[in-house]
Amino acid sequence: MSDVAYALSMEHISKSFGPVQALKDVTFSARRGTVHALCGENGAGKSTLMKVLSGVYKEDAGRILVDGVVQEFAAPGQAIEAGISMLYQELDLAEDMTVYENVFLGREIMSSIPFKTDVQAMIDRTRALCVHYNFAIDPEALIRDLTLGQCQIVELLKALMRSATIIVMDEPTSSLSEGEAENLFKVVRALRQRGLTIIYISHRMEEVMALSDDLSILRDGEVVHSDRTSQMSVDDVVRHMVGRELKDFYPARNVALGAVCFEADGLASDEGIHDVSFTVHKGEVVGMAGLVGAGRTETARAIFGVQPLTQGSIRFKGETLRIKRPEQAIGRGIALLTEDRKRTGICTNLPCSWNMTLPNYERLGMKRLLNLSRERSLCEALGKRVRVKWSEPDAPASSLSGGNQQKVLIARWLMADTEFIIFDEPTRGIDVGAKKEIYTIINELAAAGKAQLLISSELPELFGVCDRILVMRRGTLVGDFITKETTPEQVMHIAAVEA
Amino acid sequence: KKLSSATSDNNRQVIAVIPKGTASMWWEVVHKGAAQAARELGYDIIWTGPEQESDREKQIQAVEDVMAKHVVGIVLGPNDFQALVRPVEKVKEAGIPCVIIDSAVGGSEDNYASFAATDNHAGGAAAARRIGAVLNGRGNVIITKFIQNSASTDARAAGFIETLGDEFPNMVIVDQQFTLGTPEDCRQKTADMLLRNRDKVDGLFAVNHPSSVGAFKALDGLGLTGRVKMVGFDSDKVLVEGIEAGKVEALIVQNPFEIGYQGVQLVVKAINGQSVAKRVPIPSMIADRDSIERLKREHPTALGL
Amino acid sequence: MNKFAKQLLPFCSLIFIFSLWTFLVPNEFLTVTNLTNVFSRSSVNLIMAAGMTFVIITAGIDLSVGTMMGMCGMTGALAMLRFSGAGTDQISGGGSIELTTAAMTGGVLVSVLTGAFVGGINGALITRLKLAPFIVTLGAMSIFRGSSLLMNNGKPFAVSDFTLLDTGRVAGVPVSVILLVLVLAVTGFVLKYTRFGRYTYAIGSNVDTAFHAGVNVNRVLVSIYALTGALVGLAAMITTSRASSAQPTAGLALELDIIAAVIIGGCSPGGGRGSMVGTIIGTLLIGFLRNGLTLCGISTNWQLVAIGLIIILAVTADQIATRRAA
Amino acid sequence: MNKFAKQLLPFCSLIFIFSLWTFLVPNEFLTVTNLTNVFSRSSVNLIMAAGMTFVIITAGIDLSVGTMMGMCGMTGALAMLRFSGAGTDQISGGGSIELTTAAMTGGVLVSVLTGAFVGGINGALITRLKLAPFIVTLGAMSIFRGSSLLMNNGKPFAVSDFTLLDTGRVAGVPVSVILLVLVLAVTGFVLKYTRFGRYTYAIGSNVDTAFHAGVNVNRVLVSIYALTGALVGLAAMITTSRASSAQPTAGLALELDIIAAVIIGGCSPGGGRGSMVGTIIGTLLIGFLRNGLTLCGISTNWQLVAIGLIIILAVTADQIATRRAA
Ligand SMILES: Nc1ncnc2c1ncn2[C@@H]1O[C@H](COP(=O)(O)OP(=O)(O)OP(=O)(O)O)[C@@H](O)[C@H]1O
Ligand SMILES: Nc1ncnc2c1ncn2[C@@H]1O[C@H](COP(=O)(O)OP(=O)(O)OP(=O)(O)O)[C@@H](O)[C@H]1O
Ligand SMILES: [Mg+2]
Ligand SMILES: [Mg+2]
Repeated sequence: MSDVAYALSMEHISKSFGPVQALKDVTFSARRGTVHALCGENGAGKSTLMKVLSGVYKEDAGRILVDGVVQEFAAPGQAIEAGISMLYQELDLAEDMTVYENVFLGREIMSSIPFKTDVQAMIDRTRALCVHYNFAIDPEALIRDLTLGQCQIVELLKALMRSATIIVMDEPTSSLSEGEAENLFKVVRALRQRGLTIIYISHRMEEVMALSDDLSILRDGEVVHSDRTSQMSVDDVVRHMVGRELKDFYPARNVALGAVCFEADGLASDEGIHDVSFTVHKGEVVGMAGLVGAGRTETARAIFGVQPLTQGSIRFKGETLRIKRPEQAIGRGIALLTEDRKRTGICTNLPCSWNMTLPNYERLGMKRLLNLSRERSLCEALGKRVRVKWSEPDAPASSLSGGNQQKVLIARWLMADTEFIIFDEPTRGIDVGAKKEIYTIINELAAAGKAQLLISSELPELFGVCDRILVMRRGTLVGDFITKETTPEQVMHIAAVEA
Repeated sequence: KKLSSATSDNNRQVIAVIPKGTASMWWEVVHKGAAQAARELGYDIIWTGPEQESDREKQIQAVEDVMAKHVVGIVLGPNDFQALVRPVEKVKEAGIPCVIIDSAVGGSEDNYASFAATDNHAGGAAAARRIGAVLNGRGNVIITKFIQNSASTDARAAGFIETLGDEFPNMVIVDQQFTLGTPEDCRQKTADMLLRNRDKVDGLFAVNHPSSVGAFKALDGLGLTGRVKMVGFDSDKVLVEGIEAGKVEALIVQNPFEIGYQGVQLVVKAINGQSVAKRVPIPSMIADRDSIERLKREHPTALGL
Repeated sequence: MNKFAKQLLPFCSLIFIFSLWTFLVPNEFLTVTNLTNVFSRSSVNLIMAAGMTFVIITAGIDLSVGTMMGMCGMTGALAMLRFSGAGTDQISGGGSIELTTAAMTGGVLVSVLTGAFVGGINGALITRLKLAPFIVTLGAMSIFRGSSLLMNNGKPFAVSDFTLLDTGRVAGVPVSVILLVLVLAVTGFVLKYTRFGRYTYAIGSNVDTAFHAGVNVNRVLVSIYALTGALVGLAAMITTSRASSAQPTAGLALELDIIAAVIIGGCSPGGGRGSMVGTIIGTLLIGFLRNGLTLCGISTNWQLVAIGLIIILAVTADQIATRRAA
Repeated sequence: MNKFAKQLLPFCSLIFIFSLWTFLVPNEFLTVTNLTNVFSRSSVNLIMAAGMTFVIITAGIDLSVGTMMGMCGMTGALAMLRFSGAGTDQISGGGSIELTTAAMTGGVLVSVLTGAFVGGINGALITRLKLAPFIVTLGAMSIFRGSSLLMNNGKPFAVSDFTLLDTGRVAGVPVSVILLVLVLAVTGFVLKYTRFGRYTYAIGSNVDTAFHAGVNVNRVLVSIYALTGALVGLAAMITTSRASSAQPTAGLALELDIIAAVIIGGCSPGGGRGSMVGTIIGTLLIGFLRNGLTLCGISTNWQLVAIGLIIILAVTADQIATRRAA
């Protein structure tokens, strides 16, 4: 151990992408053996700063000191050598390979035979690590077959195996359920105990406050505040991030429920859900809670026609529907904001405006021919409503930060103006300011008489926004509560405990 | 030592005839001639080969494959002078009589019984004399050639060039291009040659069927028929109509039926141990305005009709 | 701005090639005959490239277009002969048969429909069985070549009366040019200004997203491969007319030329990018390049080298421009 | 289990084809001469397919291997002639020249190095300029074909003394077979058991992940294309020896055969999946299929159709098996 207090210092870092200056003279330092949180709105530059650190981007100006020593990272390999490991915001795994192959990629254990890797040793070490940290992951499973949450854990395994001294986590909990997240926090605390430095990026204020020792806040590519976490309140943080007060985080709603809009009766599919029955009224927001793998996403997929129903029926506005493809669902007035933005949400290299209008041509009266100027003005208006930070609606989606891409997708389904909307983790990766805007939008939709199903792994969000909360466990519905008549503890208990 | 000879259902012995390429009208007429001879002599034939005349490796494989089938004789139109040397040697080692038709093959002459082909060099020479005569011994000529390294068309071009040089000292070959072998490419290359030497070209020689068709179409498209005297090699309906309309000066036509017929005749003689001539030239004919009516009556297949 | 720059580049290359030849061989290059010639010989490639543009934007590929052209040509020519009342012997004998106008029109239709049909089968295999376009069309390539060779035992069909798409004119304009302009205008419009065009891009960019956004991916893809096939059928008839005969080996290796043209024009093999204007420029670039090289007296062999270099240079320049713009 | 099933399928197809021919044409098929023949003619394809396997696993493609083979053959043969002291006139005359053993060995080396060099350039263009492998190797294809035709004005080089890789034997085993076994063993080992192999899969599966994990992506890719080139150079020498001459147009359209074999063997064009055993089976499958069809007296034209169908069937079966297993 060197006697420099700071494990990491980034000094006067600047970075531009063409005309966009993502980082402006950013300086921040992380003390050894602490958890240092980075907060900021979507597009503030958090991921960019960390990619500079991990050698993915080359900074335009500034320098990086690790343990007080100036380092140059031309490629990620060098950063890894210097003990910096990164969990990227977007999944970063080789899907055709197994867990252990991913964990050891670039750091393979060699056997006594020249050039030959030692497969068994790698499997054993991976398994040992899983056992040690209490992860239920098969080292020989293919990444392709894992859920998003499990993938996130593999990312963590990768970092742990590299015996890093600094681990960067870019929104690690965004795809984990509460239980999984708790486990992660345990790991993070254990690592801090062992003297590692963790840089932790998250939009979930509660976990940031609970976990971090220090906190730095970025706004528009600049560090606007940096302090001990204990010296700050959530409101302080939010004020620095957004530049204003955020009152009434979960705005009140006063909407009288209308007629039954959507009815699921005994749904089952080959993805492991069975006996899922519930109703959603017009103007109602129904939440859905559950652990990873509980089958919430699968329920949404079955309703939306992605995975065919093997049993059960769907009634919508009094009519029994047979939906075989999303096309039909959308045509009937059902929308699904999917949980996996990168795989099923966005067309990365296409303009944001095209992404917004993609499912909506029919509704916009562009059944065959497009009206480009109308498209543009519509997109501009909606972009403003959800506060997307873009250079123009025709900018490719890839030039937006993760959270802003999510906003584009929300705008897409607002444009669709369907009677029933399923949001699967809509606030994943979204900053607090935007979250509040989304809750406001949900309220507006409810007031307009839309029925909504909100799948979320954040209990406070469910409790803040929903009229009713459904709980799923192992592919089936195990609870249906009026929000006011239940508690988070009760929901957690039902979601986790075996019947 | 052979295990058994390949026999067909009616117990007749089998001769393999391997064309340069199966995808051509010309070789199909060779096929007819070969079939006719086989019928007369009481043999069956296998007709197999690459579809592309440029596919040497497939033809080598075809030779190997028919050897595995224990044919009693092979008639081969080699599509490459060099590449087929070793296969022909292997045929010789296996004791199977072999007759080469249409194009020559390298290596020792002892490897095969006989070589029956159009005298391509003489055909090219005849074309040169025709163009020389009609242009009165002066003017510029272009040549639309076929793919590179094809022995028969190379020999025609060589015969043409040598004869023109020897007998018509005032004539110049201003351009000559190889092609990819399709009529379309021959057409494009010819058109480009004509455009490049604008108003300077007086004569055109095309070395085989695709190049003749392509060249004719190029002339026609640019409105140069009649002004540029064209002598082609091989024939079909379009070209025959061209002769009749005075747009094509002459065509040197081979006798593919005779080549196939002679090929099988010769290989049967060799199978029976009779002596055969090493070189059997098959004469070509000149089709022009004077001879076209007669040829249409007597040799419609040779005219591709 | 960005988009503009992207199309500017291939356009500049085209201008550059054009100026180069004008400078080097002005008397030969800048003549009406020569330019008409290049356009008319590029027409076949342009028509096929229009379809390939859609295919490549969906991140697909169609390796079968070359041999499909051979097969459509043979089918169309056979139909012409049959419709004109020719018997089997007459046809396989390769003898000359008088063709009626109705028979020729019918033949063109048959060729286009054949192309659309087999293209549709390609598309169906790709979508229903979830096979890679590369491998389906590689297999189809072989099947089409075999089929067209089988149709008349490897021999061509002679249709010397079918001059409509070679020398035929309407109001002084070659029929083939009219067809070409029509095809480019319609496909260009569809790609840019219709929902179908947007779906094409979305599928190429992220097929799962397109599916979840309600795009009937299978139907769009099958339509695209069928459209490409239909255009190949049309191109086949132009080639047949130009050669006075349908050649079973027509279109040999043509797929590579077409794909190269489309990619030079700015389509990315990864899908989601490209435009019809780019494709037109890319195709003409190759056409003018070949033409000028021949006019300069460069041999076929050097031409091969030059064209290979140009292909690589064009995409390199494009890549650098894109990176700079980003 | 899953993995095992995946390789079982092409293997079963191979067994099936083998049994079919044994049943249909036992006298012709099951002879030592015939089987040896199929193996030795497949050896060229196998060697090239070994390299292509790496390329396709990285989600790349190399369309230039066919014409590269022609060029390497010409270069190697030219080197043999030069090393044997032949003058320029003698060489271009095409006369037969006595070759020394040293000259022949040198020629083989030159061919392999030429392949490695130009393959490396392909790789460098793909990695440094971030160009699509499809387009780089398409351009290279044209350049190589032009270059080999230019080398002796379209004529072949005769090297009739160079029989080593055709009939040459060591301890009774053909030298070409020894080389083949060596190549397959080494490449198979590298792919399956070494770091380099792992990186190959990782790049094909997710190039960003590989990069983030510190894999020197560019170096691995350049090595893979160079390796493929070197193997093409070796294959070129076997072909040259078999034909007693180096043909400038050798390897025509061979790339498609090779790619088809590799994909039939279970490599996915999307990258990240495949194995050397699969490639061997895929290549032999095509080899035996062709051979048997010929022995059964099926015409070349029907063979084309059959092979196209088999390609599609093979991947369909593979796809269904994969889906069932998943
Ligand atoms: N590759 C890129 N090309 C162009 N602009 C980019 C690129 N990556 C990021 N940017 C821009 O840089 C800015 C910072 O993005 P960054 O991804 O660092 O934000 P972030 O703080 O991580 O946001 P989020 O919370 O949404 O993940 C944004 O304005 C974004 O649009
Ligand atoms: N630990 C595990 N081992 C094996 N399979 C699992 C595991 N966890 C989940 N699965 C499978 O993954 C599928 C569900 O994954 P997913 O995480 O998408 O569910 P979910 O209910 O949508 O949860 P969330 O929305 O919180 O991600 C289920 O079909 C389940 O069988
Ligand atoms: Mg981010
Ligand atoms: Mg989920």
